[in-house]
Amino acid sequence: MDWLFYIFATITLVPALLVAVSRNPVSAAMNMIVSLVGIAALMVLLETYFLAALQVLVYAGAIVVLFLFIIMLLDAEKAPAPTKMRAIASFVALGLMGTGVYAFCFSGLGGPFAEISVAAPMEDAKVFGIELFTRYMLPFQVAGFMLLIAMVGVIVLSKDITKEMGGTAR
Amino acid sequence: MNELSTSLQDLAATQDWGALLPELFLSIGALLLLLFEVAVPRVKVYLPQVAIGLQVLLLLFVGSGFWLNTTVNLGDRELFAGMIVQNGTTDLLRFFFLLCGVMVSHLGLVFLRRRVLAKVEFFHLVMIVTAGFMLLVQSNHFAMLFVTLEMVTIGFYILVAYSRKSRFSLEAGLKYLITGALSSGMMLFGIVLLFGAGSNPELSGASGDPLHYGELGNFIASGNSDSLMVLVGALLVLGGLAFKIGVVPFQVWIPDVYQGAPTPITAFLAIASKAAGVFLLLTLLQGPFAPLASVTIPFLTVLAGATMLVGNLAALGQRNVKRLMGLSGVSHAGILLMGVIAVTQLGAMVSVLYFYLFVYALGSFGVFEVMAHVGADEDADQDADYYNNLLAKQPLLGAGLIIGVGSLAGIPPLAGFVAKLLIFYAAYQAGLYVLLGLALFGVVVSIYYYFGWIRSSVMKSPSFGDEPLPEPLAPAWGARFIIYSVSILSVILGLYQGFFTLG
Amino acid sequence: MSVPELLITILLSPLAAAGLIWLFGRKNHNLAAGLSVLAAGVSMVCGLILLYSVWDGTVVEGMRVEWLSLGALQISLGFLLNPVSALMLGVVTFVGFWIHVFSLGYMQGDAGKGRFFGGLSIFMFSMLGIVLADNLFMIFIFWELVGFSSYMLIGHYLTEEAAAASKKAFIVNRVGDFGLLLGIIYTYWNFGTTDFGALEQAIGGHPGAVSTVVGLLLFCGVLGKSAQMPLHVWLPDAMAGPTPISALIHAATMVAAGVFLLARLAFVFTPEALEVIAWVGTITAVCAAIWAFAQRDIKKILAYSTLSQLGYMVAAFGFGTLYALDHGSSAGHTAAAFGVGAAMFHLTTHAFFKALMFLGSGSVIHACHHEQDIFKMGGLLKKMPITGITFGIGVLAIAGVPLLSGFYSKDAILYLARETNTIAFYLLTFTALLTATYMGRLFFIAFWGKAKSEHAEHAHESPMTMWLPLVVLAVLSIIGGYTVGGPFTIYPSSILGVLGDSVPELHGSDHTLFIIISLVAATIGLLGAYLFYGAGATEDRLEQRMRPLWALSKSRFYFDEIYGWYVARIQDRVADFIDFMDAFLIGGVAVRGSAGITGLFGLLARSFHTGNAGSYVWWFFIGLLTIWGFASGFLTNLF
Amino acid sequence: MSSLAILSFLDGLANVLRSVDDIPLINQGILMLSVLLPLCVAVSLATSGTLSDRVVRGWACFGFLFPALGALWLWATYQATVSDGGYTFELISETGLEAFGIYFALGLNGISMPLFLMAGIVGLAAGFYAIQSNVERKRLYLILLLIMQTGLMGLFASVDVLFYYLFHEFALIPTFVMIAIWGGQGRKRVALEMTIYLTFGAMLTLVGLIALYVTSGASSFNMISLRDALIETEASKTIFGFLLIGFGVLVSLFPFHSWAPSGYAKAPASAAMLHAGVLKKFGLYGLIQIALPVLPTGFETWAPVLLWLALGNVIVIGFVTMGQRDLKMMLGNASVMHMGYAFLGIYAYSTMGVGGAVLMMVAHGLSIAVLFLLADAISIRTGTTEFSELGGLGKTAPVLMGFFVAATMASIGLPGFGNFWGELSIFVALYQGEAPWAVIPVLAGIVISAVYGLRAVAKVFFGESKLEYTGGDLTAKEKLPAVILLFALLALGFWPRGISDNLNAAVEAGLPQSGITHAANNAHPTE
Amino acid sequence: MNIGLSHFLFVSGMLFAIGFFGVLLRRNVLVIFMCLELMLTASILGLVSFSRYNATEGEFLWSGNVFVLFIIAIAASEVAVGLAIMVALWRRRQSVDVANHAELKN
Repeated sequence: MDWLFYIFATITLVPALLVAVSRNPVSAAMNMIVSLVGIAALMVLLETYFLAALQVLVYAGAIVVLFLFIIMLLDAEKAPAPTKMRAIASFVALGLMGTGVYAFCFSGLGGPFAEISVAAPMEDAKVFGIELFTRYMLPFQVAGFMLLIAMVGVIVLSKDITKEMGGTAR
Repeated sequence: MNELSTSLQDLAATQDWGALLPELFLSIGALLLLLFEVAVPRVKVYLPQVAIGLQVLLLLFVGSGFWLNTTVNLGDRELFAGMIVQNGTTDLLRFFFLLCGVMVSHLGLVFLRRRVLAKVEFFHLVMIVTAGFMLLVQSNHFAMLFVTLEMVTIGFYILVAYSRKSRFSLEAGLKYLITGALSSGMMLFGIVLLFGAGSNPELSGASGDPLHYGELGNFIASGNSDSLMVLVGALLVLGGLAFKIGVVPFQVWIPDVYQGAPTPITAFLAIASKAAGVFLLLTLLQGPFAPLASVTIPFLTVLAGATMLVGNLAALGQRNVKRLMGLSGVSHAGILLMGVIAVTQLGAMVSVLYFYLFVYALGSFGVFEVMAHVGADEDADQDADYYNNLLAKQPLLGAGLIIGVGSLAGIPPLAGFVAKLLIFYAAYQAGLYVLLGLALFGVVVSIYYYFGWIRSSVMKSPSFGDEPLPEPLAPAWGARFIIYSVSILSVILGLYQGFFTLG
Repeated sequence: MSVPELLITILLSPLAAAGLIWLFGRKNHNLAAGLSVLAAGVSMVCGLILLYSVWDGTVVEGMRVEWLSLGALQISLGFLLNPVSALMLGVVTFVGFWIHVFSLGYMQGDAGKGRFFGGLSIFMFSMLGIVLADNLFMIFIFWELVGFSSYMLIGHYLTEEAAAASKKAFIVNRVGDFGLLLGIIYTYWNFGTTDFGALEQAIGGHPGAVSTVVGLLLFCGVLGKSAQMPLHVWLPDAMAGPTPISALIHAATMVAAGVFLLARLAFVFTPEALEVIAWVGTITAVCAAIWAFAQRDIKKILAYSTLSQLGYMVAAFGFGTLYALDHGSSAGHTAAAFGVGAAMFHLTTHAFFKALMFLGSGSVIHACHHEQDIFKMGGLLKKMPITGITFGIGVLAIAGVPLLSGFYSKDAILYLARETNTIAFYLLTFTALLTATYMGRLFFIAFWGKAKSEHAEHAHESPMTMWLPLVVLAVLSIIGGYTVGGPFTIYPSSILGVLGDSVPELHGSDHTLFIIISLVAATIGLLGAYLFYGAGATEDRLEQRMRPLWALSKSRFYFDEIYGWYVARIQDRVADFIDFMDAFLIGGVAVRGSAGITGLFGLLARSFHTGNAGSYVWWFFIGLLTIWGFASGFLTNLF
Repeated sequence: MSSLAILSFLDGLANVLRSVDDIPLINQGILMLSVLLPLCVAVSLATSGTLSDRVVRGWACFGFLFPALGALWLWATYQATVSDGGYTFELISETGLEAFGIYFALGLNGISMPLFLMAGIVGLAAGFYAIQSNVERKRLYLILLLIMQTGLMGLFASVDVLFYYLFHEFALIPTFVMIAIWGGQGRKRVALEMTIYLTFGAMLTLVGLIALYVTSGASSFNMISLRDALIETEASKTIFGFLLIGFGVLVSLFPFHSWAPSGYAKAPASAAMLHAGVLKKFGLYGLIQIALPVLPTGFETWAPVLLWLALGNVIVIGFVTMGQRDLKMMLGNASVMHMGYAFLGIYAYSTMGVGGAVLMMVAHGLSIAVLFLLADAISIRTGTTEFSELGGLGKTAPVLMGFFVAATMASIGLPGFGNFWGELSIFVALYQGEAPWAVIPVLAGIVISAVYGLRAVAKVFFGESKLEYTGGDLTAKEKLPAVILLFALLALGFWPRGISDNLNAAVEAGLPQSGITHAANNAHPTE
Repeated sequence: MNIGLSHFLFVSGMLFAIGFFGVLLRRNVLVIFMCLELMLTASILGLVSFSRYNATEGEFLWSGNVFVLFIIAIAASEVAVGLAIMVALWRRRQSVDVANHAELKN
């Protein structure tokens, strides 16, 4: 199954890089979808099917689509290319971070990594739900409120109430 | 299956919603506000006052309970399966955040009175964010921490960009969004690394739920304090908190966002966000990260020094008082950080920090209350010249400003002096001589800009630029009450600190 | 009244008068004058009583009051009345009183009359303090006070000239006091006390107990007060003050304080110190006499003669004490007695005739509507007979004509000089000659011949308050030198009994020699003056005929020029320079500079906040690097 | 005879008054009140609504009068026999910071008593002068002055080191504000510079005090308990350095003086009087009361530096003063110069020297205050303080001239005024120390001060007047404060024992001999 | 060599790095925002792989997976609010270039 991992890793990382470098937001969004799907695939490799599905649905399905809508709405012009200075600096930064990550993972810096144990119990949606509604009750509620204020916020930010206030826009 | 049910039962035993009464009250109240706004439009006009009334009631309730020591001294109480922990300190801070909520709401009242903006939602958001803060300081589990933190942050994204008519406000929102999301991304990655390390069966003391402070602490304590994964994770988390406090190099957003945000939200950011950050920093440093002191302390020391320098120096030439508050807030963050380091090293005198936070809040609220009255229609540009001769135009505002700024500058006999003194005292005992030197330099520099502000408020100096300066509003009874009480408290706390069982 | 009470009364009555005048007398001039004169009178009476009471040379140790006690520093005020101080007391109070009386007339209708008399009383108070003091600290206190009151009185007229003169007087005196105080401190730490009695115990008898330095330091005070070279410059300028002041302070009493201090401290000086002192006195005497020739202002002439006479006194002290030490008759006090005796003797007589002449000049000036140039006077002898005659007596006395007081005292000095140092003796004799000459010049030009200005034309005798003191003082300048033994035992065992046998007696050949010397000097001088200048000359013949000599005298050896050059060229410039450096280096570079640098860093720090969120994220990258650095340990190791 | 009578009479009077001390509560109450009453008056003035001008003046007058009278009363009833220079009238209350050893404690000893009295008198004079002056926004002016007054009284009355510091700042802040509002030309810059400079000094001092407390391991910031905890470690050198420089800045020790002259020149009269006269003594007082008793070894190390800097004050600033062309600037520099004498007294490290320094502080406080007062009166009449434009004022205002001459004479150390005793005992004490040669340059100082003092008098009052003078002579209301101050100076000059008797014991107690080779201290001459 | 935890960590780490890189590089607000989302998903991947690999016989590491759920929710709401702000800002000044939103400075 190694080759699967490499394929998925590739279709995760390369589109991600394209997201970062492509000057056209639309293609960036497209690449992002691909990358997210790749992540979902990696989750499948990790036998975390439920979350993988969630990932595809919510992220690829909802969030990025939202991005696309907005991009279309703002008929996004091509943002000007970054200055050469900035580009070089960014790539240097990427190089630094890459080497850091590589050293962390493959030169044993990150300390011992556990081997996968086949005997471990499988992910189970039911227990997942139980956990969510017992131990994680409180964060769950908080997350709910978070979504609520997000909604309220979106309304507040986008709704012009000048008319109904009878005032004039300042 | 039945062991599951038993586990369910003893979990349910810990789910004591009664312990979260204030938070529930706030959030449900917030919901009701929205409900009434939609359902009965007639009462819409009174809802802001209602909201404030509710919060004041809650404040009195909690405060009474707090002063009557009913909730204090019960020791640590882990609730909701260890998601949160409650003790005297968290109660104190919850009270503190309720206070902030009330103040901010009142500021919002003053602020919104002059603007065509959605009113009720503002109070709704403020109340929920306040509740979020109150939960944040109680959180005992990284999941809880991160979720509440994000809730608060998102609330702030909205509030900062709240006055959607002003491009400054929106720009500030954008900047806060980018930097905030970036910092929370880093923090999240740190949490992930901690999780990974803590649950690693190869390592001794691996736990099933390493996101829980206690278990993580045990894990790190059992000989993993030098694991790179742990260190990177811990420092990333601290970095995320440093962003909230406004510590170099994560301070860049502060001046812009403070300037662009509506004045009440600037106050909210400056006080509540900073306080929460400092408190979390302290809990983590004294809790799970305690064994990492050999790394975290130098790290924070460097940050603190840089913060005090940058904050004060950058504030030197400021004419816009909102930016000034921001940058001076950065320097205060540096002093607080120094206090945190000292307290962690001494393992004592924690109360010094809370005293400083409280005094800082008093001073800042006094100043912001004045700013809310002086500010122009475009909230973002508050020039120091607006304050020319304020003492003569509006004596109360002038006096409030002088006392507030004086307390922030640490001028005796105001409370700010004692607060600074105690922090320096702790720092000296902890032997942080370099930081102390920087702090003193900072104080001397800070006198420059603070004094300039005070001076312009007592002198009538010719205002440059031909456009007439905005006339300060006359404070209504609420504002008068707040200014009076805040100023008097600042003076009294400077002379007598008995209320705080310090030491 | 017992002796202590008398002492207290003497000292405090002028002070009380001054206080009352300060309170009430500033407007009410006559009240002020009355109070002041009354106080002076009281002091005079008490002073004379005391003089009589210690006639037989008894010493009264007045009671001590501890004034300040700070750790090891014990400063007490007390009185010491011995013959010397008693004599001084008598002179000061007596002359002082008559000058008070004279001022009544002279200051009539002056705007600041009240202030003037207040000053007079303060001066009397301080002067008497010096006379009665029993330790050096107390002397220093009143020493300063005397300087202050002379400052006030010189500056009385509030003109630029007065300002300059008074300032000069005070500062020059301060320069002297600098040394004096240094000497006092040295004395205090080396002998543990500054009481004269105790000091004498500590020092007297064993020479070498005290170094030459301390003597010279203390002598600095004398240089200042008694206007010896090189600190003499203030005295001629001090004539800017009202004439009674010139008479009282700058002729009779204050300038004599220096000599008095020498007398008090006679036992302190080592032979080397005495040499210096004697020579300073001699040189001052000669030079001042020379300078007197080029002066036209009547008061200036008198001032220079005062300088010269003071030189005599100082020289007398020096030579006399040396003489006594050589012929060490006995140890301690009496060993120094010849010097003291001669100096005090001349001090007394000089006080009489110099006060007399100053008051005379005052009355002349008063009569001539403040015309002070002698070449604009003339013929006053007829217009103002009393003044003229009394002035003439004074001239004769100072010239040393036998049978007048000056004669005795001067001869005693010349004798001592000859016994110890021949050169000095010739110089002093020459000075005597010069003195006779320029005094003759003054008298003939101003009083003989006919009037040379309409002011002098319309001059007329002064009122009684002014001529009465003249008469009294004239009488004293005649009999002042006589002894109890009557006028014809020419070489007195002493003036009055008080000085005991401390004035040298002459016998045999010295006897005749000195009559001849002084006779010759006086006659040559006066005659020469008469022949050379002629009666009532309108122009200074010396200037016309012997210009080089005149110029030499006129130059006053450039002392004032040198001091002026120092002040203007050195002191002020140094002050300005240091002021500039202070403002520039400390205030500017150090303080503002650091502030400016801080400000620059402030600009730098501000420039971080470019406002572009795209640049802000780089700060987060720096943060990431820092975190990695600390986590991976190579930054941590820096700590 | 009669002088004996006077003295015995005074002693008898003192005894009568001392008998009152048997009921200490009264005196403690008076002490407390004379510290806090001005503040209360200020607050009442600030909070009450519109008042008639007369009410404001009378009320403020009361606020200034009480501390002065209280201080006089306490001075009269003060027990000269407080052995080992301890404190009397002590009262201590809690602040909630007991854990940090901070109490609110008032009390007086032989050193603080005279300064306390001086603060009261100068405050009274400054208050009267302010009340009769016609500044705009007078009420605010008076309020700030009253606040200053509380700070000044408390500064010398407080036994707790931190409250001592706090009172100092309490008095300092109003100065800045007053300069900023009522200051002269270029007040903005001056006020700012002064503020920052003094904050710098205050911060150093604060650190020094904290370090002192921490390293001494004393039980509280109370001066008495600090004195018991003598520090002889290496640390004491560092701490003394902090204190010396910090206090030095506040007292305008030589290289740190540049704030003072311009600050005083620009400040309104009353503020200058209070600051130059009283507040400036803070640092010297701190050195005497805190630094010397606790840090003898530190002093030992720093003594040479102190000597040279103080000489810098006397000589360098002396010349600077000669170079001034403006009356107020000259006065400011003069006060800087005279601080050098006090420092030298401290350097001598003997009862004589330190006691002389205290005398000097008291007398200088009075004299510089009256000088600033008169300078202001002059500038009111002439509209300028430039020597080049002044002259001939003596004819139009003889009384003013008399007062000014008297004040000048006092400040240049004429006998009969208090300054003389201070200077004299400092000179004498200096000779005894390690550097007797220092006496020579220091004595040169008396000539220098004579030069500039008399130059000022000559330029202002003598000669012909160059411009129109208005206002004539001193008015009675202006005279009153000047008379108060001059009278105090004369009293001190004629009866220094009124202070010095209580001084000895207290100073002795404050000069630990352990590890001091510095001065052959308190050795009686020739022993 | 066979695939271990380190490989998955490498992927997630690189995702984080690339996201950060994009934030550093790009000027288009929307793209910056996308990159921020990438950083979040990097953490998600990390969590999942950790909870898979560190699981032992006894129990499955639930905390990791549940946390993932919260992260997704957070990401969603963050995006919603963020995009709303951007739209509002775009209404004021027709630009999504972050460099054009720099009026608050110094």
